Amino acid sequence: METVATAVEREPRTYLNVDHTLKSWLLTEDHKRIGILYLIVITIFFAIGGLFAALIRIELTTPAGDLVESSVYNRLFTGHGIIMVFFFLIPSIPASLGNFLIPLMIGAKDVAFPKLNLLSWYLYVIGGSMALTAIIYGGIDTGWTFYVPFSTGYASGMVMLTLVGIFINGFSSILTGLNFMVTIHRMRAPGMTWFRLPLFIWSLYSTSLIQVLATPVVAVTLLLAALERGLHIGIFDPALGGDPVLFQHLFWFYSHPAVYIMILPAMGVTSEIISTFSKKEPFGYSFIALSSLAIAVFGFIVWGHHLFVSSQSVYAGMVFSILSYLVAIPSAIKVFNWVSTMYKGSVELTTPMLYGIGFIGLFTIGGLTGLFLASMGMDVHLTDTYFVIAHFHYIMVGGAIMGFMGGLHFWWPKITGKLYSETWARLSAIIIFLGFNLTFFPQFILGYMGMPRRYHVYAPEFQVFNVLSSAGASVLGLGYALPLVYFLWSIFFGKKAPANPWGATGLEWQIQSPPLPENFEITPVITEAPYHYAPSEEVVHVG
Amino acid sequence: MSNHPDHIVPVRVYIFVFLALMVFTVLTVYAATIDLGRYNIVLALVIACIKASLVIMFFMHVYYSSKLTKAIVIAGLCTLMILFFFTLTDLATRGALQGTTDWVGVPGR
Amino acid sequence: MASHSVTLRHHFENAEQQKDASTIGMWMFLVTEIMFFGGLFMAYIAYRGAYPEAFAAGSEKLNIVYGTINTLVLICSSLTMAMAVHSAAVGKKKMIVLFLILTLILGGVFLGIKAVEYHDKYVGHEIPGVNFHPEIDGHPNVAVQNVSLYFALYFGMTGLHAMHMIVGVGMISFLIFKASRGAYTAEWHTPVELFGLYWHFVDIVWIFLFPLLYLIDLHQGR
Amino acid sequence: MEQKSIQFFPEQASTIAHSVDGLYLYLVLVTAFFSILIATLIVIFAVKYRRRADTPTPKAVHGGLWLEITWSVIPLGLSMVMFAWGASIFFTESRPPADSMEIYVTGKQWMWKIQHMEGQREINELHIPVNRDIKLTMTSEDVIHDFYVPAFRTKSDVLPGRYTTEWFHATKTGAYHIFCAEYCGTKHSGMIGTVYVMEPQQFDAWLSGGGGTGTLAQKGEALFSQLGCVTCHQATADVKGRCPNLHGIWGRPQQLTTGASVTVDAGYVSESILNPSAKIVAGYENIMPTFSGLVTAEGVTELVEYVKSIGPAPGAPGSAPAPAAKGAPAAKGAPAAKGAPAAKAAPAATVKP
Repeated sequence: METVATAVEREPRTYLNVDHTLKSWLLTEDHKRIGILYLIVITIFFAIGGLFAALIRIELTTPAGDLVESSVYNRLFTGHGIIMVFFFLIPSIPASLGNFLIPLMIGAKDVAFPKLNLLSWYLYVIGGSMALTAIIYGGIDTGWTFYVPFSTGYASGMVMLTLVGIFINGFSSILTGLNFMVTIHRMRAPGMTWFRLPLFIWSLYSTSLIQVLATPVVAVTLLLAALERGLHIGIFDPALGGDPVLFQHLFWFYSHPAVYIMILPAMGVTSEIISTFSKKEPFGYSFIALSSLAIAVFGFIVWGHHLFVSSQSVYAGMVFSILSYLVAIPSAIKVFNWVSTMYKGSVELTTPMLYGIGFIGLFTIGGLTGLFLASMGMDVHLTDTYFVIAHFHYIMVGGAIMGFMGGLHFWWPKITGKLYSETWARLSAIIIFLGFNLTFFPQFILGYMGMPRRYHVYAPEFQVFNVLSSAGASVLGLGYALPLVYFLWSIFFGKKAPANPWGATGLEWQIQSPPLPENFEITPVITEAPYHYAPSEEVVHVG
Repeated sequence: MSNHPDHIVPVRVYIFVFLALMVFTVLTVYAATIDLGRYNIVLALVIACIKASLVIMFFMHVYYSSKLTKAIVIAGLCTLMILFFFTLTDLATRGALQGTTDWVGVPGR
Repeated sequence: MASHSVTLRHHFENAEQQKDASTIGMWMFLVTEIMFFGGLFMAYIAYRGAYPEAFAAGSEKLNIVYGTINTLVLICSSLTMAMAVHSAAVGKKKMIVLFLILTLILGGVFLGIKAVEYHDKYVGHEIPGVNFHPEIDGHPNVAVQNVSLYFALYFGMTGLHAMHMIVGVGMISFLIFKASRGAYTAEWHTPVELFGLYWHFVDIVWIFLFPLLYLIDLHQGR
Repeated sequence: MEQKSIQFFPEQASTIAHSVDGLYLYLVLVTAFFSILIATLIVIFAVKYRRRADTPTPKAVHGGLWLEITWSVIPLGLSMVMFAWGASIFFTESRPPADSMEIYVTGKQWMWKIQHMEGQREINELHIPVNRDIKLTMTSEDVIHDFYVPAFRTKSDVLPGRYTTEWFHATKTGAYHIFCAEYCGTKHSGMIGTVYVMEPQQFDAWLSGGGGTGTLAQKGEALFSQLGCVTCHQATADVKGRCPNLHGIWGRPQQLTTGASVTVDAGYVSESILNPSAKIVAGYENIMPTFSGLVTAEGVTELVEYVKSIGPAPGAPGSAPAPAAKGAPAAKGAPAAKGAPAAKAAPAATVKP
């Protein structure tokens, strides 16, 4: 270690080596360091959530409940859902990569409210610790959706503590979104107009919009559920005249847009990656940019498609069903534009690019299978079956996590100043892609065959596909373990990264790796559109 | 990022708004004592909206603020309306097709 | 601009940008507050629609005089708050303190009256829970449990509102302390301005709570 | 349900299943087409335009508005078909045919309790005849459940405090899974059962072979007197009691004290038993005690069927004007002050633990 330490001393000043004390990290107001703090905690949550998933898949290898009891199994999938949704996926890209990159990409010294940014991280850690405490000591068996009256009157475990933890974490999410929106509005460098913003920024702006507008509703809803559980005020209790379907409305008003909180940043990452490794400006820049906003806005008016069989009014179902298809349009626009970006490009299949094209393929399947669930007659058969599980894992794992991994590999040299092993990284990307499909594709078939979700014990005819799925999960697990190893390895032994290893055009690549504590020595002035790989006079027009 | 100085709102505007708010408060209490059937609630909400608009526009200076501030306020209110409107598409028409799905009570536990 | 250097944080280019960012940030925060209360208002709409008579019966138990006085008190406090911001903008440092103190007093009066009301509810067994036995004899066809829903929402909404008031009172005390030491000038008084936005927002919430909770079917007599 | 070789589809055993499978095929084809198209393009582009040492920086390619519009409108068109097709199936699923055979289902942690009109009861089993429209009227005693029969491609949540319906028309005899599809607690995956679709003759034999304790309506009648309802509510025509006469009121509108009107149906009768003060018929007082906790969900069902059985003959809706003039309407009502305790005392003995 001594040699490493002395090597660091000789290096230029960076945000990493400016101070080494623990205090300098825990009280930092530097958005880059806060991004790394997030990254660490997010990784821990991902590992715990993944462990729960592994246990679930092992249990489901056989139809009987032979590994754990039903009550334990229910705690496993509840823990998996709560951790992955609230404490991994929602903060994953925005809070870690977003925090690190937004000021760099728009030419600012920091986010608008650095103290608030640090506070958000603490709220996240506090909320996460509370939920984790509840899940580990006793566990809860409500399912991550907390449907009433089960969660308020029948479920066991520390439901209150979990609800309060998620409530607190909600404020972390709100404040992060607020911070980002103000930053993007007010902190852009001179010349950085809206249509010169990188697409990643557009997607994070849309994400933040959802975080700010939707999260408070779920916060107050979960608060009411906690009150109901503690005091039996009757607000969601049918025995007291309360309406359990109202809870579902309020819950999905947030939790459907929350899916876009997860997928939009991954779309932004993909836009950056595809453009960089095709060495070409994104096809239809403004369409990709505005479709992010469109997804965010449409995302608010479709939540009722989670309620088709919940005794929701048929007319409301019709409205929500037709509106749900509107989201398909901006998503399709994005996919077609990404693919067209590669057309006549100079394509290099680096690790980030593998994740990028993997994202496009898996997101396409995930998105298209969403159309099944928006179609009411089809949804009646498919909802609450493994088809839904497969669909949203294609979006959340095949989409959001592929995007997260892609982004991490893409910006790792910038974040750490080190290069990871490209060979191992490509290998792991391929393993993840294969393992993922083997895990989740069989679940589509299981779903259509009628296997309900959250089943601990299942009918024997479902076993074949469950075994395939569990086998895939072990491959997937291996795929996720590899990056942990080579990333850590690269921090200590990796080669030093140049400022711009990929030949990208983004502002963040024009500064040293890792960046200065203040990001830019002098405030940059932007004079060009983003992604100026080719001189602007050499433009080919198609279509 | 316009470089305008703070807009100083004249005190008389505040006083006028204040008086209007007081009058509307008395008015809304008075209106509630008249039987207007289902329009009692409508009138009460109209008055409340007028009062809220006065506060937002003048006490909170939105009337003098940038387009961005106005856009934020409008976006918030629109989202709230989305929540109300689409939840009500369900609540208001529930059971309209299948016959009753009224609350029927839960038999003892 | 030298006088600003103490208050301009390093990552901002100039005071204008900093003030703009803070104001927009505050407005966005208020929008999240709208949605936060929005969930409760949605529940209110749903249950008032389902049980109009129970809501009228519950509303009847509220003291209209307290409610009206509190509404007027809050409006007054909004005026004094607006005047505090105005004084800051024109640089009258003593007036800032005066108006902030007035606002604090009015906020305290509101909370005091609210506390009296809550106590009355407690005495009248009108707090949802095991001891909920409101007198609703005047409403033969109203189920007690539905009145309980009304009161759950009453306490939820006014309770959340009162929480905001309490937080506001805490913040205003801090502002008074700073203002009395002359911290806010015509050039820089962003905290006063932002707090003003918050205070007015809390006022607006009450403007809606008052008719929705207190004035249901008032014409049927109390 | 015998174990076969690997299956990819559930049994197709209802009319709805045929339409759902048709829609599914369409959706799968659209999905497959676009997934393969995208994947192929990616592979072709990745290979054809791969970066070589001498590749110059490619020129920017700008698309036209028409291209963007084209690839927006085509998916929109395809998805509108999905919407319309799905909506039409859903409409069919939401409206049980008028002459369906009715069966009551009660969900409870963690079992399905079934009541046939003829009085048969089953737990976690549902016997039905083939080629008949079957309508389930469902409620829950505790949390939200969901009655799901994959072979029929239909499911519906079962909520406490509310009736939901589900209907199907089985086309194939056999035994099919019933699953609870809404997570309901520890033994959620054990809340399963079997639908036995039988030939009509077999079904009739099954129906008559059971306990033979009378039809639902007869059980309801027994319960009606057991609980003491009869002390206040008359059940024969033209007799006025302290509470509304229940004879002939089924399916009729009733004038309430609030001025509103309500149709006497399963929901209203249940509500009146469990929460009597909610809707009072005009001309009566609110003195009926609640029977919540004194009757089970099945008991409520029986009472509902009883009220239905003394209603107007089927096919004669509105054969008489709303009987306010006769003074005989209403499902609700109130025993006189001394009637109430009597009514309460009687059922105490019959409470199911």
